[in-house]
Amino acid sequence: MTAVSTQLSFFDTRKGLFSWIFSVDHKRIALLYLYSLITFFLVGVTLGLLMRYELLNPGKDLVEAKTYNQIFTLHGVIMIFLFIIPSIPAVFGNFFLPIMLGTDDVSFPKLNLLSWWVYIVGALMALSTLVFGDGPADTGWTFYAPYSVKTGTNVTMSVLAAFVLGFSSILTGLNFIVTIHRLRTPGMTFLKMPLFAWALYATSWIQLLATPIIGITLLMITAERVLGVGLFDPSIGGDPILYQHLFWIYSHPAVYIMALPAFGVISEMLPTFSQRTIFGYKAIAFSSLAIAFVGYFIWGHHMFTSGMSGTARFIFSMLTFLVAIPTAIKVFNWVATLYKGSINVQPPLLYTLAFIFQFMIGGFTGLVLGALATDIHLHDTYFVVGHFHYVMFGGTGFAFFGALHYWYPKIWGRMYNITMANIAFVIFFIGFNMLYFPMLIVGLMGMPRRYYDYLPEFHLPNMISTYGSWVLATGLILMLANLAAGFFKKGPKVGRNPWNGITLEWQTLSPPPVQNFDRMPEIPLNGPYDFENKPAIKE
Amino acid sequence: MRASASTFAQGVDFSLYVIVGISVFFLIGITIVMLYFVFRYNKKRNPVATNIEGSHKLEVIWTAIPTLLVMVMFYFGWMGYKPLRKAPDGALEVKAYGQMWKFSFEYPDGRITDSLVVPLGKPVKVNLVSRDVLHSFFIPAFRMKEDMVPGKDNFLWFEATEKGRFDILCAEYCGQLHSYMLSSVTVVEDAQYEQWLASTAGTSNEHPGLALLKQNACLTCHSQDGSKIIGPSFKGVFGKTEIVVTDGVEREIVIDEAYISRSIKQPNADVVKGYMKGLMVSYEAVLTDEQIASITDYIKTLQ
Amino acid sequence: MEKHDKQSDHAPVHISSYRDHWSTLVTLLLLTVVTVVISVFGANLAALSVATALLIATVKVIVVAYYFMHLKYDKKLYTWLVLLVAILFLAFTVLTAIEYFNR
Amino acid sequence: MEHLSGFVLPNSGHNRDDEASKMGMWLFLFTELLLFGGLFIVYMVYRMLNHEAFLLSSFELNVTLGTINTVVLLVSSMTIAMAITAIQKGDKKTSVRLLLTTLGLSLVFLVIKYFEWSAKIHHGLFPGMDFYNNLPKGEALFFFLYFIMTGLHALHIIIGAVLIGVVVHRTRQNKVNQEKYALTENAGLYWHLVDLIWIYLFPLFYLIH
Ligand code: HEA
Ligand code: HEA
Ligand code: HEC
Ligand code: CUA
Ligand SMILES: [Cu+2]
Repeated sequence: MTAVSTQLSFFDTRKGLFSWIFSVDHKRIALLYLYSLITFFLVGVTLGLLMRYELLNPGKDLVEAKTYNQIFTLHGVIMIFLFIIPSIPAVFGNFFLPIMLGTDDVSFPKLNLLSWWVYIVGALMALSTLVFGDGPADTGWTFYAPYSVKTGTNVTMSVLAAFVLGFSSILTGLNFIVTIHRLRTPGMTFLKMPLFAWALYATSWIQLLATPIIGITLLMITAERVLGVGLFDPSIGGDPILYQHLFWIYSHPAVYIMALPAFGVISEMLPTFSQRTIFGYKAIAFSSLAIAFVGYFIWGHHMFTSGMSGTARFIFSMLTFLVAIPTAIKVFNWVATLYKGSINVQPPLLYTLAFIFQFMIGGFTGLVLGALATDIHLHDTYFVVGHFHYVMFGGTGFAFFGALHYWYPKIWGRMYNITMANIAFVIFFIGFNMLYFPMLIVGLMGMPRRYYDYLPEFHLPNMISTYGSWVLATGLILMLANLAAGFFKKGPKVGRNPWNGITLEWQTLSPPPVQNFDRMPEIPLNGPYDFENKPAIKE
Repeated sequence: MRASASTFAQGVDFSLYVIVGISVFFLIGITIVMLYFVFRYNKKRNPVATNIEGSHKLEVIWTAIPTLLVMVMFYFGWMGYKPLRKAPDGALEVKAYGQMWKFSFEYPDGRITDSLVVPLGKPVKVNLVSRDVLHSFFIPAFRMKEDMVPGKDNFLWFEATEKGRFDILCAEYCGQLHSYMLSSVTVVEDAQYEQWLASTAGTSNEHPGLALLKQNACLTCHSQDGSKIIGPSFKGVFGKTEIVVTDGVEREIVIDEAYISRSIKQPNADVVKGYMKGLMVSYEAVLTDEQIASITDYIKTLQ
Repeated sequence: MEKHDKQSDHAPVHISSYRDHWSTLVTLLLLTVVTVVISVFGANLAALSVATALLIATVKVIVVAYYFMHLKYDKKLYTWLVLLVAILFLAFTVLTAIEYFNR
Repeated sequence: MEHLSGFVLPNSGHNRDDEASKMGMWLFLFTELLLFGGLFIVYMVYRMLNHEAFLLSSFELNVTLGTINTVVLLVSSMTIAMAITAIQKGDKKTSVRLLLTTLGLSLVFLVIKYFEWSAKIHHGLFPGMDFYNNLPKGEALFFFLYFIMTGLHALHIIIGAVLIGVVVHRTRQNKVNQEKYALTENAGLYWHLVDLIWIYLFPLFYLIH
C-alpha cells in the first residue's frame, strides 16, 4: 500500500464556498443537503413548538386563528416536502450509496448537483410566502380544493414550490436507479447489495413514478387560481373529490418514500451492532419492493368519509391492510437479527430500538385508521396527527438521527461524546412519547385536527402534549450540541471502522477521499452481512 | 372515550377493541422480546455472535399470521361500517347545510334551526349540503362522520340511543374559523320531540332582517358592533363612503341599497379594500329579493 | 487515465434499416386511417368507439415503442419497465373508475 | 482526477456510459408519461360524469386538422428514427438532413395547432372568457382539458424541437458521430414520447363521435 495518510479527505481537497455549492462530488452534495435540511427542519420545528404553545390552553394563547392556520400549513409543507421526503435519501443516500456500491459517484453527478439547486429554489419559494404576497397558505399541506382555490393567502406560490421540489425528488430518484443498475462493483450482484441500497432502490421508483402526478395536480390548482375557473369546480361539472384522488395517488406512496429509506438504515445498523448477519436478507429486500408496489393502490384510505362509493371504500380498506404484511415481515426479521448476536449497545442502536417501538405504535394506529368503522370516527381527528407523527417523526425522524450517529464518524472522521449522546437520547425519547401519545387519546375523544381552539374537555391531554414538546426540544438541543462538536473539529479522531461494520464504507478512510476509496474495496463472500468472512480491514 | 350514544357506536367500538387488542399484544410482545435479546445477547454475556441466515419456516409463519390477523381486522372494520351506509326507509330526513363556519338544519316542514333536535330511538337521515367549501359533519358521541362536499350529495344516518345534548363538530378544515364551526344535537323523547315540532319557530320579536342574518351565518363574518371579523362590520356601513376593488381597479363608492344587494348576490364583483376576495360566497340562490331588502332594512338600523 | 467505454458492453448494436422504418410508418398510417374511418363513418358502432379507438391507439403506441424506440432490440429490462409503468397507470385508472362507476 | 494510491475503481460515475444515459432517458420518459397520466385520469373521470357534454363539444374540434397533425407527427417520428440509423452508419450529412426535416415537421405541427387554438379562442372558448363562462356544465370542462392537455403537449413539442436543434448543432461540430450518438438516440426517444401522447390525445378529443 502506498502511504495512506497522504490521501486528502473530500473536505480538504478544495476550499471555499464555491467549491461546495458547485461541487459535483456526491459527498459534498450530501452535506449541502444535510445543512440545508437542518436549517429548514429548525424552522419547521419552531413552528411546531408555536402551535403547541397555542394549544396549551383553550382560547387564544399566542396568535390569531388565521395565523395558526398558516403556521400548521407551513409546518406541514416544510416537514413533508423540505425535510422528511428528501431527508435520508438526499443526505445518507447521496453520501453512502456510491460508497456502499464500491464506486466513486452517482451516474449523473451534474444532475445530482442540479437536484440540490432545484431543492433550494423550491425551498426559497416556499419560505418566500412568509414575506411576499398575502402570507403563507392557510389550507393545510393537502391544499384541498375548493378552499385552496378560494382563499386569499398565497397558495399559488406554495403550490408551485411543492411542484419544484417534486422535480428535485424525481432527479434524485432517477439518479439512484441508474447508479444501482450501472455502477455496482464487480461481483456485487443485486442480491449482494446492502439493504440500504435495496431500500433506496424501492424508494427511488416511488419518487419517479408517483411525483409527476402531484406535479400536474398542483399545476391544475394553479391554473384554477390564475384563470378564475377550474377543473375541480362543481358549477362547471367538476368534482372536488377528484382533486383528493389525484393528491393521494401521490401522497400515499410518498409516505413510503419517507419510510423505506428509514427501514434501510435500520437494516444496516442492526447487523453492525449485533455483529452477525441480518436475519432473512431476501425477505427484507423484497418486502421493500412489495411495500412500494402495494403502496400505490391504497390512496383511497385518506378519503373514507369523502363520500366515495362503498365499493371503493371496501377495496381500499382491504388493500390498506395488505401493506401491513411486508412491514410485519421486516419487523420480525429485525428482531430476529438480535437473536444470538453479540450486541453492542451504542447510541445508534438505541435509536434503532426506539424506532422499532415507535414505528410499531405508528403502524398499529395506521391499522386502526385503515379499518372502515374506526376511520369514520377517527378521520381528521388528532388520532391521525398522532399516527403520522409516530411514523414520520418517531419512525423516520429517529432513523435519521440514528443514521447521523451511526455514520457520523465516517463522515467527519471524529467521534462525539457517547455518554452525552445517550443522555440526549433518553430525554428525546421521553419527550417524544409525552408529546404524541396524548394526541392519540384526545383523538379518540373526538378532537378534530387543524383546530385553533378546542372544547374544555380536551384540555388535559393537550397540556401534557405541550409540556412534552418542551422536553423533546431539550433533548434535541442536547443532541445537536453534542454532534456540533465534531463539526467544529473537536472530539477524538477515529479509524476506518469504529463500529466494526462490514459494508464497504467501513473499508475506506474516515472521512473518505475524493474518489471514495484508497484501495480496492473487497466484498464479503456470501452476501453483504457475512461477518464470518469479513474482509480484514487494515488501517 | 366519549359517551356512545348511537346504534353504531357499539360496532365501531368493538372493531376498535379488536384492532387495538391485537396491536397491544404484538406491541408489548415484540418490545419485550427485543429488550430481552438486547439483554441476553449483550456482548458481555455473548462475546461471539452466531450467524443465522434466516429460516424459511419462520418467514412463512410470520407472513401467514399477520395476514390472517389483518383480515380479521378488516372484517370487523367492514362489519362495523356496513350499517352506516344504508339508511332505513322511513327515516326522518333532515337537511344539514354547511357553510363557512356555521351549520344549519332544515326540517321537512321547512323550519330552519341552528342545532339539531331528534327523537330518541328513531332513525334520522341527514342530507349533507355544502354551500361553499368542504366541511365535515362529525358527532363524536355517535361515531359518525361524513364530509359535506360542494356539488355532491352526501348523507349519513343514525339512531340515537341515549338522551342528552351531544356536540357536532366540523372535522374538515374549512378556513379561518374552522374550529368554531360547532353545533349540537339534542336527543329527546318522542313526545318532547312532537312538542318541539309543534311549537312555532321564530316567536321572538327580533327584526326579520336580523333573523335572516343569523340564519344564514352572516354574523360569523360580519359583526354588528364595528369590530372586524372576516368581513367588514355592518355597523354604520349603510351610507358610508368606501373604497372597493373592481376587476383589480380601486374606486370609491357610497353604499346604498343596490350596492348591498350586489354585495350579497355577487360578492366578488366589488371587493372592499383590505378584504379578501373569494371568502364570501354568492347568496343569490339562497336569499330572495324581499329577504335582501329586509336585511338591508336591518343594516340601516345599525348606525 | 483510461476511460471505460460502456457503449459496447452488450451485443453489437442493432441498426434498423431505412426500409424497416418505412414499413413501420406505413403500418402506423394505416391504423390512423382505420380509427378516423371508424369514428367518422361508423357511427353505429357508437358504444364500441371509445374502446376501439383506445385499442388501436395502444397498438400504434406499441408499434412506435417497439420499432422506433428500439425496444425490440434493447435489453429486455426496458420492456419490463415499460410494462410496469403501464400496469401501474392502468391500476390507477381502474381503481378510480371503480370509484366513479359505483357512485 | 488523481489516483494517489495507484488503482482505478472499475466502475466510475465519471466514465462515459451510454447505456446509463439511455436508461436515464427512459426513466425520465416514465415521469412524463405519468405527468400526462394524471391528466388522462381527470379526462376519464369527467368524461364519465359528463358523457353527453363531451360528445357535443368534440364536434367543435376540426377532425381534418387533427388528422393532418397526426400524420405529421408520425412522419416526423420516422425521420428522427432514420436520423439515428444514419448516424449509426456514419452518414452525418443524411442524419442532419433528417433531423432538420423532423424540426420542420414540428413547426408544421405547431402552426396548425396555432390556427386551431386561435379559432377556439376567437369563439371565446378559452377558460375565463365570457362565452366559456356561460357554457353548460361539462362542455366547459371539455375545453379546459383540451387547452391544458394540448397546451402541455405543444410545450413538449417545443422542448423536443429545441433538443433536436441541439443535436443538429452537436452533429455538425462532430461531437455527435458514429462512435458517440447517445444524444441523437435520446432526442429520438423524447420525440417518440411526444408522438405517443398525441396518439392518445387525438382519438380522445377529436374522435368521440
Ligand atoms: C412515514 C409515513 C407513514 C407511514 C409509514 C404510514 C403507514 C401507514 N399508514 Fe399512515 N399516514 C401518514 C404517514 C404514514 N403512514 C400521514 C402523513 C398521514 C396523514 C396525512 C394527512 O391527512 O395529513 C397518514 C394517514 C393515514 C390514514 C388516513 C387517516 C385519515 O385521515 O382518516 C390511514 C388510513 O388507513 C393510514 C394508514 C396507514 C397504514 C395502514 C400504514 C402501514 O404502512 C403501517 C404498517 C405497519 C405496521 C402494521 C406495524 C408493524 C408490524 C408489526 C409489528 C407486525 C405485526 C403486525 C400485525 C399482526 C398486523 N395512514
Ligand atoms: C416529519 C414530519 C414532522 C415533524 C418532525 C413534526 C414535528 C412536530 N409537529 Fe407536526 N405535523 C406534520 C409533520 C411533522 N411534524 C405534518 C405533515 C402535519 C400536518 C399539517 C397539516 O395539517 O396540514 C403536522 C401537524 C402538526 C400538528 C397539528 C396541527 C393541527 O392539526 O392543528 C401539531 C400540533 O401540535 C404538530 C406538532 C408538532 C411538534 C410540536 C413538532 C416538533 O416540533 C416537536 C418538537 C421537536 C423538536 C423540538 C425537535 C427539534 C429538532 C431539531 C432542532 C433538529 C435539528 C435537525 C437535524 C439534526 C436534522 N404538528
Ligand atoms: C365567510 C365569511 C362571510 C360570510 C358568511 C358572509 N360574508 Fe359578507 N363579506 C365577507 C367579506 C370577506 C367581505 C368583504 C369582501 C367583499 O366585498 O367581497 C364581505 C362583504 C359584504 C358586504 C359589503 C360590505 C361593505 O362594507 O362594502 C355586504 C353587504 C355583505 N358582505 C353582506 C353579507 C350577508 C347579507 C351575508 C349573509 C347572507 C354575508 N355577507 C355573509 C365575508 C362574509
Ligand atoms: Cu367547516 Cu371545518
Ligand atoms: Cu396513506
